[in-house]
Amino acid sequence: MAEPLIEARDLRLALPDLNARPLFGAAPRVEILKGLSFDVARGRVLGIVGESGSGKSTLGRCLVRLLEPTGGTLRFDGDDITHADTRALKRHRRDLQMIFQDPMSSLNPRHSVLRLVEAPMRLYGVANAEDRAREVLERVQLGGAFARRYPHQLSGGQRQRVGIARALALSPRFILADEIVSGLDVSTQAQIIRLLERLVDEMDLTLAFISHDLSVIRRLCHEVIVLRAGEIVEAGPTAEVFAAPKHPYTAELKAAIPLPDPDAGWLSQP
Amino acid sequence: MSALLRIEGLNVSVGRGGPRLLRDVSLSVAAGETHGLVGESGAGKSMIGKAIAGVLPRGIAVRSGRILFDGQDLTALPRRARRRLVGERIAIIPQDPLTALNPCRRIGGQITDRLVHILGWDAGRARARAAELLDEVAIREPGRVMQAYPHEVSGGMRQRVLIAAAFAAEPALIIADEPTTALDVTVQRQVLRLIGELQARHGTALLFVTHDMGVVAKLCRSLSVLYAGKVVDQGPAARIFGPDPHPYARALIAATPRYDRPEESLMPVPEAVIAALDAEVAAADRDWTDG
Amino acid sequence: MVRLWLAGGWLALLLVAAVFAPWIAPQDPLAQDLFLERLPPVWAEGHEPGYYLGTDSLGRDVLSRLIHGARIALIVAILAGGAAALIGSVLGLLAGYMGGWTDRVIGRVIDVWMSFPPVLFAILLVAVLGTGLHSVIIAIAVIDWTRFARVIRAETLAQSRMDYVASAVVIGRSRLGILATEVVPNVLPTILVLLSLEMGIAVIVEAILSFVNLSISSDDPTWGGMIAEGRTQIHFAPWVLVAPMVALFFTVLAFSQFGEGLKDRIDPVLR
Amino acid sequence: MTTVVTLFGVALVVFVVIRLAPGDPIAMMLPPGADAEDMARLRAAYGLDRSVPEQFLIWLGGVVRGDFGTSISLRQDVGALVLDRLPATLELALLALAIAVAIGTTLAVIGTLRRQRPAESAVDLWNGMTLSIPDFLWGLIFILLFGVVVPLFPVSGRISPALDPDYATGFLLVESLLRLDLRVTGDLLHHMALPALALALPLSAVIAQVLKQSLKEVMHLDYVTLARAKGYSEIAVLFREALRNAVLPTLTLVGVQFTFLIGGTVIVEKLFSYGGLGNLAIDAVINRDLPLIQGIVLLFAVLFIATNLIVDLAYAALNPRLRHG
Repeated sequence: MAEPLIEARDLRLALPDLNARPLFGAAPRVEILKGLSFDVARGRVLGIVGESGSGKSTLGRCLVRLLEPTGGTLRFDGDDITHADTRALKRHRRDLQMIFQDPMSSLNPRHSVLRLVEAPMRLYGVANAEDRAREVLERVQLGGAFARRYPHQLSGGQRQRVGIARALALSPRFILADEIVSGLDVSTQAQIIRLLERLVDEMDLTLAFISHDLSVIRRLCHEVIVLRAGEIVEAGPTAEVFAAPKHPYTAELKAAIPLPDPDAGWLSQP
Repeated sequence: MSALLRIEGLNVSVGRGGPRLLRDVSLSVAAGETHGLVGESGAGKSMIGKAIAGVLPRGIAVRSGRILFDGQDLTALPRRARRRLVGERIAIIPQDPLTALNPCRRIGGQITDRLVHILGWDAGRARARAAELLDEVAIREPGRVMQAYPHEVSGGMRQRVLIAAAFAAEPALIIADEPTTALDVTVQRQVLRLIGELQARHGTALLFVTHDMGVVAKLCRSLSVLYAGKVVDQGPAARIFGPDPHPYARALIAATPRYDRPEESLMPVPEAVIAALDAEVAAADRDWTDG
Repeated sequence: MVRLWLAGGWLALLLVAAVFAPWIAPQDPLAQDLFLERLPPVWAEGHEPGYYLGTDSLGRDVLSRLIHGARIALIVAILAGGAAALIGSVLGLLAGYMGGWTDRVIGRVIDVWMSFPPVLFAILLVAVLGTGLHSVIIAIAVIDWTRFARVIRAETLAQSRMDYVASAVVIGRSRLGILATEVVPNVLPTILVLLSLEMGIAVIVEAILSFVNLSISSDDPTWGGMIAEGRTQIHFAPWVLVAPMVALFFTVLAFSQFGEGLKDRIDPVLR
Repeated sequence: MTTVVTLFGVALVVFVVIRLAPGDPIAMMLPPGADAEDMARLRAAYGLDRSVPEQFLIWLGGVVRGDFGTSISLRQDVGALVLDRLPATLELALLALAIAVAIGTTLAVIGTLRRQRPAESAVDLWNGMTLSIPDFLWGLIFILLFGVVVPLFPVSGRISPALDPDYATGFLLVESLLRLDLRVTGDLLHHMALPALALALPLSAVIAQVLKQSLKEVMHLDYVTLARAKGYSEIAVLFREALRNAVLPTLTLVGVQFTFLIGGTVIVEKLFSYGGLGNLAIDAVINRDLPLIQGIVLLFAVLFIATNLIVDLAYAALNPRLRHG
């Protein structure tokens, strides 16, 4: 099998503890990621699932190098980017894109939809940036008049589409999606997931998809890693993990999901 | 069996003649029963609970319809009498445990408030009752927790405190407004279980507001499905989740992700269904005049 | 909306008066005539034609001095306000965006600056620099930049934590590029609102300095100088005090209301 | 620690600024035609013949020992002069603060209880105006209205000369109250009313605006809704649940604004010929009285820093989150 696009080995991250601020000396550090090893294979979708405090968003920000890991190695396409500085990263930036959880905060309120999607292409001097941007917007079903609108004039689902279009603009080789449907209504969530699914198929994207919702992960992802308190408790092909969870925590997570079938006994199950 | 709560033709709007947030809502909840209110954001599901408790935001008011609680029409009661009745017999479990406790007051006082100030209990008896309740929601050191400020306890603990406070005065009806939306699934399950147990033990009726079809399915015998402030489907869960739902209810269920049948879940709501609902709402608005 | 137009209208009027002062003013603002001292305004008994708002104790025309005073007021407002805005915003942006020791140094300087009573500091600076319009402008800029720096620093800090800054990092924009495209456009409205407020403050500070006789030579028509003069004549010729006070009142009100109106105008884009 | 650094910075800046002054204070002190020898002698007496860093260190050394030097124009000990005037200014500033808090809180509570009604618009309009007009202009307006048009209040001085009591401290208002010397108290308040109100109005608007805004935000929070559902009336909800939380963000701002108010006493005292620090300060600047200027500015800085310290302590006392550790 070909070399994976992203290779994480014993990845660690410790941040200064903001709650404990001693009078003298450096603040003690808390380990948020405790030695994670996994791969993201080319053309595959990796699900990263966990509850709050599991470190899943922090891990995401390390993968696109918004944060610098404090230990282990992170390889992208064979290159060690664990501690790469801004200059060294520059080469890879256009290949490592991200879709944010909260589009209201991740879309600059003063820029139009077109400008938001165009900006990355202009930065890299892509020819016909405007036409290309309109094309990408078309792909996320925001054609025509949407280009001229501003984020506050859009619905939550539409904003998230803009976020997706912006991430697609540079035709990156890797996209990180961080809880991108958690703030949306179920009907909108269904549309966004369907859209993402189609894009993955059509454009052969490599994706890491962070979510707290096992059901969504099950639908979208080929492989999954289950995170708890900064450690991987289980990893493997999604179908297998769901069919027969090896770790009790995975089983507990799965059992806690209320499926939309009436079942009075569910509450009293252990 | 007569209903504990019966809402008849409730209309709520922003200002006089402004847009309607609830459109002719009718429903009834029997004593000890659990009724679910589901819908997407903007469907007006929280508004119903706020209208019952009389805590609608400024500028939003009941325009017509009746809210019969134990035979009395709440909308017709004088303000003071209504506040007293609601204070004694109806309680709310709010959504966000972070903002639902006053950060400047100790937890104990926030549980006993209602007992001391509305029911006129003496402080000692109220504190004993609060300790008892905290024990019921599986908080191990009630004395210590009552002395603590909200920021000193965990999020899950805060939600338990809020549940204890809701049951403190043995209300006949509890309105739970998305009480588990901010929680992780494992914690959600514990909290739902806790609410269910307390409700059964105290014989309280529960109006459970949520956007999650899964939670309703597990918790409620009957439910109302809302769209744009209008009840589009109402009845036993067995029917709505079973053979004969309204097309919109069916669509919401189909849109809900499920790990056991991934291919059949996450179905977008058909545009035809939405169009039909919008036409219905528009037609209803044409006929409606501000009473 | 109404207040934006009202305030803007008054400021426009002031601007016209300032630019065309020599042509509009009915009299020479400096001409003294002891036979015409303390003439009442035109609606009162005993007035002289051509002296619409009366004269002061040296027989100088109040209206003409008021119109020429608008010049000095606006020059100070624009230059001092602009300079304070420039210094304060740049330092605030630097502190908020760079963080680290830059932030600590600038923050400490702001702390020190804020520990001076501003009016006393201004009087002190002008006393040191020597009276004159330029010292007034320098003094105001040197003192009031902190008003900008404090607010802009906080705002920049808040902006830097937004996800759209992270998203600009992800597409590979440089730090300077992010400052220019993501941060500054979102901070600019605040700067404009503060600038409008600051211009009102500058007008007042100039008046205060003239009042304690430190601005420019006491012959020159300044509103503060007129107020100082009027304060001594308050029982004999109250109009000498009232006219510049009213002008000052409306100008300060107009600047602040213009700022507030501007904020409302710009705000909806954000929400 | 940071306090000391800030104070040191203030002292340094004042020192440098003053030493840049072109005017020669010694020349101003002597009659015209004094010879060079006299000037040199005087200069040496005030230590002005040494280098600027040396002068700074000497002055700093004095300050640490509590010696602020001798005023050049008044030929008195700076420390004594300043302490003599401080009570008048403190009483004025604190009276203004009390007025501002009273007006501001009342307006905020009215604006919140009657929100989205005409009363709220009226409160907003009044705030907008009082906020933008500074103390200097308010002072002038009051002098004109209540000193000349309807002469209800005296417009200069701190107390009627006939009543000037021979008290042990300079805190005349406080001491007259303690001695139950109510005629003196009344006369003092009569004199202080206009300057205090001029200082208070802008601050009252800040308090009203910020407190109203944070009350409005708090009144939307779940715990307030919960309190309403418990059966409390709107007023009870506001005072029991909302006010204390809304006061916290207001408090920090009031601290900063109170330092502006203290700064404002400089010009307002001048305007009302009120015998406090501010009046002394302006005279000192005009007379180039270097030691006196330094002393006064340093005292103002201490007042500012003390204000911030008190606000921090009050904040911690009111906010349970900061109470432990």
